Amino acid sequence: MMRPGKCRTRRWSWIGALIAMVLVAEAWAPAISAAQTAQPIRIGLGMALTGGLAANGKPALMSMQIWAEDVNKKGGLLGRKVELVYYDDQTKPATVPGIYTKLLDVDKVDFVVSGYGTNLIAPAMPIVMERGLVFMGLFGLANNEKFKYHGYFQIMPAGPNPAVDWSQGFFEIAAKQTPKPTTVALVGADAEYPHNALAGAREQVKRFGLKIVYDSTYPPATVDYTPIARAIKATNPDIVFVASYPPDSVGMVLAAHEVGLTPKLFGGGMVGLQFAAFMTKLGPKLNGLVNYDFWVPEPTLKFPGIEEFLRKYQAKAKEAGVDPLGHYLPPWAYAYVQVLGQAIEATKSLDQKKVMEHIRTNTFDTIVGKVQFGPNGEWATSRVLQIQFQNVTGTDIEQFMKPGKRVVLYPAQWKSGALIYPYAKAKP
Amino acid sequence: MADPLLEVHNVTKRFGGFEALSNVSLEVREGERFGLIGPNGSGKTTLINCISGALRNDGGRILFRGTDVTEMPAYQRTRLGIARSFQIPKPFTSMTLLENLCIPLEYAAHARSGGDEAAGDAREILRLMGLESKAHITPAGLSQIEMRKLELARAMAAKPKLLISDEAMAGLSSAEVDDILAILFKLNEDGITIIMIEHIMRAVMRFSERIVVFDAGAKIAEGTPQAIAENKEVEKAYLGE
Amino acid sequence: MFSVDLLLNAIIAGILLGGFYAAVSLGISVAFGLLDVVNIAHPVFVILGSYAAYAMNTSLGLDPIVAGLLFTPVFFALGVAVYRIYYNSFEKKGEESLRGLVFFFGILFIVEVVLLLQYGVDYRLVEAAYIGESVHIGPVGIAFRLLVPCLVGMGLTLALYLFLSKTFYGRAIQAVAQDSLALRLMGANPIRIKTLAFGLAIATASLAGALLIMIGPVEPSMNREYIGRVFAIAVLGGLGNIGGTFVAALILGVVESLTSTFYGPSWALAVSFGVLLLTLAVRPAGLFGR
Amino acid sequence: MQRRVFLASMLAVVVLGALVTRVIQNQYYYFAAYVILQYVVLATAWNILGGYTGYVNFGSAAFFALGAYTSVVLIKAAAAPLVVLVVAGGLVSGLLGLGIGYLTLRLRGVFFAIATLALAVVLQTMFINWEYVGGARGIYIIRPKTVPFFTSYVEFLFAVMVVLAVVAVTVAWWIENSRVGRGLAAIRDNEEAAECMGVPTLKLKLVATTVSGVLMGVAGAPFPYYVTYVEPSSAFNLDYAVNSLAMPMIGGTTTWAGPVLGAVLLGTAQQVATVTISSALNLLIVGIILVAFVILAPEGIIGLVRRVTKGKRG
Repeated sequence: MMRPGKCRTRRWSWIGALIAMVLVAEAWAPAISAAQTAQPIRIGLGMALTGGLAANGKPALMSMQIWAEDVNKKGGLLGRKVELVYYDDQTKPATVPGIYTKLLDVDKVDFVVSGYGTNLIAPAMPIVMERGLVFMGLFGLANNEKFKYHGYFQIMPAGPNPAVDWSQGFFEIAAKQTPKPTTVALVGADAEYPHNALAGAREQVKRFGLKIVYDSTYPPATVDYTPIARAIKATNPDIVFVASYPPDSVGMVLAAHEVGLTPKLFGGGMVGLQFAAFMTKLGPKLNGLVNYDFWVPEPTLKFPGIEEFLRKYQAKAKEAGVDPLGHYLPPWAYAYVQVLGQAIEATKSLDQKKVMEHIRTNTFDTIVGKVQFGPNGEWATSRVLQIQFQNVTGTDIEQFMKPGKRVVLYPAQWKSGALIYPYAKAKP
Repeated sequence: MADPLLEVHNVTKRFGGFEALSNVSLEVREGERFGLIGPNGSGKTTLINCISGALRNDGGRILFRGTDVTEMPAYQRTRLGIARSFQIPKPFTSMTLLENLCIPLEYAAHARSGGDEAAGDAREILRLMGLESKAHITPAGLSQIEMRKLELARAMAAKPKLLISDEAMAGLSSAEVDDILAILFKLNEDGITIIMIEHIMRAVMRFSERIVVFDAGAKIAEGTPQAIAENKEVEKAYLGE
Repeated sequence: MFSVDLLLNAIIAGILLGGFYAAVSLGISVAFGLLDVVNIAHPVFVILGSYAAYAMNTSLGLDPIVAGLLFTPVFFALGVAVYRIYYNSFEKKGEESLRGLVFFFGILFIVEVVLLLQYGVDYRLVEAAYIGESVHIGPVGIAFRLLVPCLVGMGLTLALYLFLSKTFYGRAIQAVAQDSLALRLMGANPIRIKTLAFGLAIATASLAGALLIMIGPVEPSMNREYIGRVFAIAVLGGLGNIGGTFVAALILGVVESLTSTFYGPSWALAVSFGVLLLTLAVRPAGLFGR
Repeated sequence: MQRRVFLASMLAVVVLGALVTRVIQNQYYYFAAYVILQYVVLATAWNILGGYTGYVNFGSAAFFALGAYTSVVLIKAAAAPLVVLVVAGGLVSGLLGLGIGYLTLRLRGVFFAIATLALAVVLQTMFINWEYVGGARGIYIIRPKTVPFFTSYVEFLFAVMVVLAVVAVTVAWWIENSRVGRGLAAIRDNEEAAECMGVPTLKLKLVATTVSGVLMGVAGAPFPYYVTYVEPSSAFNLDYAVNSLAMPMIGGTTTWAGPVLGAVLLGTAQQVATVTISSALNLLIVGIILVAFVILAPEGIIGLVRRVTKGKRG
């Protein structure tokens, strides 16, 4: 209450609270370091278990836990059990510095790996760099471009030049068709990934000598995508490249279907169409769509261990209420700790420098195939797949567990089928 | 005759298409007890709002002590010496009565005189109003009559030359009306000019030296209480035809 | 790339979108406009409606609209309960403005988290035969996914309008907005009337939620995207004015649609909020204010 | 006397902050304390407008982000030192504050709150489309490797936040105990009556919105160095709007101590929750505490304490 004149209020000093806070914080530390005597190898991370990216974060964490179980069943690493120490970063970059310093300074973990996504990897980078730690990254797009840190290794197979390599396959496929498509529409959400993907696509357009007839972005909160689809249709492009997040991927597919937007090639960078929830809801409307992916159950991509992993994952997923297929992120979340584990085993050491050196110079056999990192910590060569949805019938989930529905078109090494061209021909 | 303290020249106020005041002129002399009456919606409160600065008039001029205040924001008019009470009391609810009075003392009275002993002055005014014992409670604990007194007390704390009392007695008992009247008489004796807006005829007639009658946004009569009481126009305005 | 076809389609799409916006905003218009209850948690109730429709759709294969209608009594009861707490804790004490606002902020979080714990963060969708299909009339294409919500929104607007203007309780609600004393003289208990009206406002969220999940995927924290938009519409339409709210919803829908067709979708949201800011600055009572 | 005690304790906080950096090596505490202190500044800033003046700002995130993005521009264009960033961030957000101050001419209560919400959306859209500061893609801000007098940059950021928090609290304290603060309280209680009692309401509201804006901008200015990667959705996160409103409500809105207490308690609770219970419960905590407080302790903790001590006396 305000009191004018002489009538002033009694005051307290709350500094006490501040001091107490610091003291309490200090008191935690010894308690936790005492727990270290059991001596498992501890791997720390922050993961999005709530917030916007949790739909991916939860399955990712589950996959890492499957890895830890697998390893421990075989006796652990260097004869020691493996333990994951994780905190929920709430999909908020601002929580990340606190989480990683807590992991390192208070929990004193042996290794840290990243959470899921570019935004949540970036804030941890300065911390691991200051300390010279190995840092495995999970699906960050070009995180190391500015930092140029030699201890960072990113598992998503985007390739040495992530933003540009991302759409390489899509445009290469386009270029091979006759008559050669000439006009392109680029559209995507106003967010980090779509903007990067669109920037890469613009370079591809230049490289292949195409012409951009539409280039626009929309806010993630857009409700109705039909005006966008219609505006694109009005420019009559041969190719429509879409870089979108799950809700707008669905919006764009439906809107394109409704307004009759039928370019010769449609898709490219749509996140979300890899998940069971959307594939089963959109069903046959997906037919003909060409989109990026990292792993699909095609015969060309049967790497050792992947089926066993998916079996374990799918059994757990039902209970946890996460993506029941687990084709998109989970194998990679398994693989990035798998690489770390193999490096520890190979060097017989927990020394950051040694492990780092080993990861940089060796190839790893993982459930997602052979992994080799290039100088910037990205995959030495890109393995972004382009797949086409073909012969999707109805909306049952079983069909997506089998080959033939998502046919790999690119890269040639993994190709499992032929493109149905133009887009409209694949429609029922 | 004393100098005019307040001059209202041809004031007009419109709300959208509705003309709430049309071409109103009047004068209030220094030291006068001035009554303003009229049926509901006749524009009395609108005029008060224009004089105090809560509303800007669309046409005409308002002069206070010879200064044109037409374009002046309300708080500056208060500093010049126009203070008002509100028809529906608007106390500062989070503050004690003493603090309520400190606001105008600090912001209006002392902004003028440069004094700074707000609390002492506030106590003095509360004593005058008979609210002394409630100095340290918030307005939530006041009865209706006390609330009206606080409303007047706060206006007085602005140390006005002109006090506008907007229906300070509505809903009060006859004894309470006399109570408020006594206070207003006392203030007038101390040299404060008072404009009283009131529905209680007994009170206006007893208090005012001169009365202006409003109807439908225009002045229809002006004169002594005696003259007004006998005016046919006024009777028509109040009783209809 | 301007063409008459495109313009026509953009306007139609905007109107369709607007009809849906109306359904989402009506509850705010009643709660905020007529009752002076700043229910910023309204959009989270809409999301709750979406999940109710989702649950019915996946388990029983119910049409989302039917599910939405079925759940209106439940939502009505929920609204009554929330208003009871609100009234007893704030309105009765005359402290509603600031603290009431914060109260609803808290409710927003609680509902959001409960949904999160129950359904996780995955986007959810419903199935219905007409989703993804469209009808073409000359150059104009109309998606059922948007046509149905628009029609339901129109129906809801009409129903609410008739209820408020033709029935005793409706008129009592209108009266409570203006003068609860007069209402008491009419022999009605203003608190009962307000409780009824608030229950009704939340009941509309059940249906609006069903429409939302029909248009696109839904996840719990999505409600936040709508807070600004629904208030913009309610304010623009003139508080408590049902017809005005509908027109304002259409205007916002058309503005967004035109912006995203011709200028670039990136600015659609900002333009509609720009319209709101401008309206507030120039005419705070809204376009159709009393 | 009161003044001397207050200023001395503020000075003591700064000295303590400096001492802490000599004693504690564990970086986690700096990051955690930084976040809490940042909320002390934000909550205090919000309270100057919301608590003292009665105008609810839903757009705190916009002011915070504007401070952060001012830093981004200056780092990118001129590699300006942190002191310059803080001053500039404060200035730019202060200007925005002055702007919304003029909005209060026509908009009161809920309308003002909604306008601030709309403002945040418009501003966020602008930054999404402004490629120079990274647009929607975001931008990396590399922390300087070393700073004089501090063993790490994080310690330095922490120290800066200590100073900013002290400055913010001192400003709030000064306003509260000055004529300005009493005028603001009159505006909050009844704006019309305040104006008629000689309070220059517009002028005071402009002071409140500007000071509040400056402090929020100041809180956001070091953010790019804290998080190293700035993109609109994290800089404009609704969290900042919610917390800067919830913290004063929990602590108590009528005194400077309320927001400080609220920020320390809720901020610490959130920090602890982040590293203990890994689930949606964190959000639930904020919601339940908030609802419980507005229903059961509408005057916040400070009010509760007052009620208890009063009860004992009388």
